Amino acid sequence: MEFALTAEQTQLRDTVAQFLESRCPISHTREVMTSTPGYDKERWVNLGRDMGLGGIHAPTECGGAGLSYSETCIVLEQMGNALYCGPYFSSNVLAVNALLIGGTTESRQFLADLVSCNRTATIAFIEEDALWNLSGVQCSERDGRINGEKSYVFNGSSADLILVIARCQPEGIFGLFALDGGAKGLHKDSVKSLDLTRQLARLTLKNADALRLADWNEHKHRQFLDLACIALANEMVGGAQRMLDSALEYSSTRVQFGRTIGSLQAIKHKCAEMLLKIEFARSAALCAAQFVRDESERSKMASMAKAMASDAFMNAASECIQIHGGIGFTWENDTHLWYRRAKSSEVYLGDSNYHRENYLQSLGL
Amino acid sequence: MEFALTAEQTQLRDTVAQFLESRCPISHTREVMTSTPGYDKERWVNLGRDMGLGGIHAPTECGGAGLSYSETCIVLEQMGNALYCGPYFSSNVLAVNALLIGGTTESRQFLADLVSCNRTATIAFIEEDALWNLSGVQCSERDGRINGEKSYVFNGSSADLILVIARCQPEGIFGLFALDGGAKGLHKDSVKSLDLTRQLARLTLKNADALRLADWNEHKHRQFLDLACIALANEMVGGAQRMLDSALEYSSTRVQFGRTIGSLQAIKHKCAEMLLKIEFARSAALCAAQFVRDESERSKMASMAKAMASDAFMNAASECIQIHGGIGFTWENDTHLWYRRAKSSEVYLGDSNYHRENYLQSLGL
Amino acid sequence: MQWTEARVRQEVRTWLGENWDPNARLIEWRNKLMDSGWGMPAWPTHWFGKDMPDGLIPTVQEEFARVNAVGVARTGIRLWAAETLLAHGNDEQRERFLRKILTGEEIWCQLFSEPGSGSDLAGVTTRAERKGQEWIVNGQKVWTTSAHHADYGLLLARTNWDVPKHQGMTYFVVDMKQEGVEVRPLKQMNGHASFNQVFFTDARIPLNNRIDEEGNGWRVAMTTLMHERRAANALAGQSRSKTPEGTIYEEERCENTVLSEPYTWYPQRAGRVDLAIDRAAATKTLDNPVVRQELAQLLMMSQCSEWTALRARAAREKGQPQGPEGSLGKLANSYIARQALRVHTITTGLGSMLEGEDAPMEGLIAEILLSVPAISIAGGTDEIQKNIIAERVLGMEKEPRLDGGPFREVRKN
Amino acid sequence: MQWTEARVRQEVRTWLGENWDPNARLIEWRNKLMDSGWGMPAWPTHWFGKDMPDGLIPTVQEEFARVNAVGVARTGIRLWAAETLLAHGNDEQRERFLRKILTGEEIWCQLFSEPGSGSDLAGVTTRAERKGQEWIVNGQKVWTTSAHHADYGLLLARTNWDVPKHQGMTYFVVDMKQEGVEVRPLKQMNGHASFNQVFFTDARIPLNNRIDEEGNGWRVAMTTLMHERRAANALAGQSRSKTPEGTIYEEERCENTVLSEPYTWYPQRAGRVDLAIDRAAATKTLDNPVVRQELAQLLMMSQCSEWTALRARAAREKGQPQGPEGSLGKLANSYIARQALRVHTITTGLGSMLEGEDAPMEGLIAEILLSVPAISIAGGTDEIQKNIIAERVLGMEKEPRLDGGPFREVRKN
Repeated sequence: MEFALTAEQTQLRDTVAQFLESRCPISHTREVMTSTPGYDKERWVNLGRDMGLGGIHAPTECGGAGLSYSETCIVLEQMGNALYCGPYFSSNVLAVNALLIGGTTESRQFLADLVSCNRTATIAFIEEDALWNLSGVQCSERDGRINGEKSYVFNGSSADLILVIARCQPEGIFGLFALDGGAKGLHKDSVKSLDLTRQLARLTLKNADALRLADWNEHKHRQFLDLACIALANEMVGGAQRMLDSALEYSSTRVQFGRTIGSLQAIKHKCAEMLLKIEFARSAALCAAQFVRDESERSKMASMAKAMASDAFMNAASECIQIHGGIGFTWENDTHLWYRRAKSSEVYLGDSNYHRENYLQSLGL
Repeated sequence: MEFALTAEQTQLRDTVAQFLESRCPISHTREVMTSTPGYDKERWVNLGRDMGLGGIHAPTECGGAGLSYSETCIVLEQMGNALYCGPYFSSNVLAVNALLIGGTTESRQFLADLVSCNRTATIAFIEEDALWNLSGVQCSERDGRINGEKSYVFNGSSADLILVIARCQPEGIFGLFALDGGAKGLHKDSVKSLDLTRQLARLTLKNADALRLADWNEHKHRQFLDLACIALANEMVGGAQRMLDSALEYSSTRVQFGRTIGSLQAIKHKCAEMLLKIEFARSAALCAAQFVRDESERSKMASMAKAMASDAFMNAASECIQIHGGIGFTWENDTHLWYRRAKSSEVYLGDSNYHRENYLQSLGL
Repeated sequence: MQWTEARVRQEVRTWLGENWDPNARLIEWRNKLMDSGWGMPAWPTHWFGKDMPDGLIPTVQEEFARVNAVGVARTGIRLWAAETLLAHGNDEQRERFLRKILTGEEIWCQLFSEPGSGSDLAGVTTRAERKGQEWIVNGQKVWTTSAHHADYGLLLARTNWDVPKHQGMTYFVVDMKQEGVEVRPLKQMNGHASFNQVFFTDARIPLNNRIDEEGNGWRVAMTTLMHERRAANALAGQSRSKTPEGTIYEEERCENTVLSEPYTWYPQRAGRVDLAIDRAAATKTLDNPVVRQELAQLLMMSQCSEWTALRARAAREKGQPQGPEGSLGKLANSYIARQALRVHTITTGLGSMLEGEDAPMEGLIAEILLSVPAISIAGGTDEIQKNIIAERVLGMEKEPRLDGGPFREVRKN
Repeated sequence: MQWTEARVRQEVRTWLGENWDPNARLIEWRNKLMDSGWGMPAWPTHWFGKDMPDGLIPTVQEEFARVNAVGVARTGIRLWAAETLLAHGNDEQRERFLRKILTGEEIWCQLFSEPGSGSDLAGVTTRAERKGQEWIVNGQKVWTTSAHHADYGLLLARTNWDVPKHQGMTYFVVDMKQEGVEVRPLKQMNGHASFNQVFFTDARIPLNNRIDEEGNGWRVAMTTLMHERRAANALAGQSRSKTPEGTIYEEERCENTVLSEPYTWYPQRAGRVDLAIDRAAATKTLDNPVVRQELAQLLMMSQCSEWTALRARAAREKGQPQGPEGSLGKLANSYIARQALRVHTITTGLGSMLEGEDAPMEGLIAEILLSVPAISIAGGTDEIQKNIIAERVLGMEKEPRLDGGPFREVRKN
């Protein structure tokens, strides 16, 4: 296992960070998050196509960079830090992962489009009241048409391509399907997301035309979820770090009682504890990214990363508000945007309690 | 419900506190805790007989004071504060409670002896691997002789009278039995207790002669355990308060870096949090004592009191060591004696997790 | 003439019998209250009161409640504004302001906090400078409730920069409806806008609007804050369960609606412990042992907090010395709210990702998740609260001060 | 003549081939190490070393390990005592002390901490006063490991009370085997006695046992502490898995047994995370969902802490700038130990009430319960550790100092 970034990885990290800082500052995010697609398409193309980040861990034959999942996670960490609000996570990570896991020629033929940012995609895999496995999937396909409902679909309203997990009838097995964003029978409801920087949709499918890309099963689904957890954990570590940095910056300038609040033990100790939690989460997220091909360890590492990162980010965001005092509770102050991301990410893909339990089960206990 | 002590209760509290402070200081406890009975019999007689505390909530016709359980709990709080190490808890509270709950003429005839401190008693109701109900009881009686083993018996080696819960054969119902401390077939093993101020014994009964005092059942057992929890919770609140007072005293005199450590925010905030936990626990313990006759509320209140008091005491004892720094970790410093009591009391009668669950169940959830 | 409980009860009952009319006009009725002394019976006879000892006020209130008689205007900062002016104002100021505060005809706001002085309230840098027959005010205040409705504001401003910080402030009444005073709403992270920012640009205050001596502002502000705390304590648990019949109640309700609007999200801020069990049942998480632990912890904390408050009250009522239990409420509420937030998150699960009408409980859960962070900040952060508990209740040594000497030289934002 | 890795490897291999004998007498062998320079190769050639750059020391160590050759004496404070004397001692002192420290013939102890100066190490009040040709020492030290075995002690004492606290201390070597030095063991709450109190009553130090200049004691002590930290880092993970054959190893083991005795309870102090899963299984609590949460939390923290340490090491090895991850170990260990204590309590249940041979795991669990509290105190409390992280790693502003000016006038215990 590698415990330090390589020179190339450090460079990747810094390049992405610089781009996001200069081109996607939070002021820009505030502007675009309320726009109709909810993001700035140009910036997304800059990142995905111009900077070549559209399919970092996708094989070169699909137009990807052929790097490892670690590099994808490095990019996500910076996006979490900057609260980047484009469809990178949904399209270039989740959808790309699903297509790679699908593994068929049919699924691969879509990859090039996503990797090159010709189209945005998302994946609809959660249903109301669903557990984190396939047993709760009610969406079903028969004769190339899907009926059912999907919830919590990232960027679902704006995506050009929608991947759907559904039960194939009459066989009863599961499949990965592709729908055009404008497919007949596909009804997209934008729902108001607590995380203002990540659009959510609920999809209703009524005899919606869909192309079956690949078989799907619990094994593939587990793999998909694990990779999603690892990606999200890295993104959350970036967010948590930003919250700590923001708290440090504010507490070094805010003066009360003739001293910076950062010189007070109460604030110092809060920050030291934030740091410890963040570094633990960073270790977990960093290492988990290296286990994506290790069947026996992957789920364990993914659950650890998700649990540690959720707790670290939620803690950091809450404490960042607290350290800012009243100003931290205002709409104008940016902290709440990360707090919203933290809260949303905390429960997405299962909360920490779920993942701690899952961790022990993955250990065989 | 009464939320403030009456003038009489305040006086009782102060009288007991003064006696313990002057006659049972921790230096005295250190002396007697390693002696053979593990306590000073004279002091116990002073408390129980001379001060009339031997059976506070026992009816006057048995020689008791005929007061409520609240008064008993007020005394116990002071005993916890002072880390009193006599058999008051085992004999004058647990054993007296069992006899009162037993309720028969046979059980009442022993009461006078306990209340007047003519004899010390204890009750053996826990067996290895037992749950907190009767289903795990393996001790069984046939023809007036008991066979089996009992564990975690407070003052079991020195008690003149030992009460035992056993299964009556051949009926299969349960009974409360009395054994003389020197009964044939009763083998008493002193076991080393983590709490140096509370002697523990393991009892082995081989055809030991026993007198059946009363029938026993889940209902009575629940009542007995609830009352024990409430008593212990009040004792723990006293211990926790002592830990806070000790931390405050030390931190107001200990100077580091040219200032008392009590002027540092880290120490201040620790103490404020200790206080909050203690006052919550005190509220729970104080109120629970008033629910002993309320069948529908008693278990809920007992579990709440036990859980809150365990956590408050354990927290206070740990923080008291921490605030004392290195000196707090030495044998000579008294803090560890309370820490040991806190740890021991934390698990006795079920830990906080158990009682939180039990609380919800008692709420009908 | 000595007041006794019997006499009070008899007199107020008689007076109400003769005067109370549920269909009177609100302002008219309150003017009657002010004239009679029954509106503020603890106040001096020559200032709208009856010189009645504090201990007998509950008797008056009971009699008012018995017939559902409306009292003086109490919403917003009125009571503590009036108490401050009574205590520190001169007769001319009392004459000008007290009546219309308590009839509700004029609305007031409090201008203490500033962007640069939050926890450190005495760090005020809004300046008032005397120019001829006026004071000229420049600076910024924040967290001002109802500033956009207010006719007058209680202003704490710095008038001397060369003395220690607590000695250089002066207390004024400022006319809010003037050029030079700009009010902007301040939107919170939960979407509500309960508070305002107030900008002063050469705003003008006539000389006789200074309250108490120049440099005495901190002392006057302490009076205001003391009455604010008292009112907060008294308010807890006071509300009519249902509105009786009569036109006066409608007028009263209108008044309340406007001024209590800023507080509509306050229950969410406290985490809505009352919903926790139902939510666990509704989300089918009540059989999850881990959720059960958190839920039990929440319920226990909540119950213990309530009992702790009742212990404080019982001790007060028995005349026993105030124990530590009376100072823990604010900190306790903060911890309870955070635990409630935790319970709502783990019971609601994925639904916590939503906000607005389609979200769980029509967005109520989201509002809880976004409001609770305020409770450990507003009205004194948890950290300040712990300092107060440590220093005032536990008697721990104060932190050495670094803001002594002339305020001009004190390090500030 | 430049050292290169190849040359180092070849030379040490040759030398070991010619000299290493697993049946040599321990002291004899170590004298040979000191004479040859292979014992402390980073040291100067004229002081028992070979002037070798730090980066090549691992190569020497590898070659020693390859043939299981015994090195210089390292138990207790020897290495950092020797480094301090090399750095700050004069030639006479180096001549007198260095060899026998490293051969292990003489045992040393460190006399810095005092009852009144724990977290505030510079608050030393043990006084050394010059009287004629001697220094006379009075005062008390504490937390002194091996003081009862020691021949010499490294003493930090105050020699000037009229200068600021850090400037008034002087560093001495004190003969521990004299009248005037009394050593008393200090029993801990877990029953072990790892440390001593040392009382000085007119103890005598010859003039030429002063290390470095008068008043320079704090600087010298910092050197000692720096080497102590380095040694602690280097030690982690270094131990022979099994003893090879040879009489020299028996002598070494005897030496180790005596001096490592104080540390036998250290694994318990760390909470014995390694036992947690087995304990949960043995106590049949592994199917308790609440226990599972706590256990998972513990295992995750432990795993993440290990990885965080490895990240720090990897960054060092790659020559990357030291990140924050390197400073968290001590605090992390404290949190992990406390979580482990919690897991041991809830898995062991009633068994936690017992101690001694009849207790769970022959008393091991009780020892954990009674030892963990030390980990957040010894070697710097969690609170001090958080200050250090905040100020040195996160760059937060230091707390204002209140202990400036002449030490005589500084408030102290």
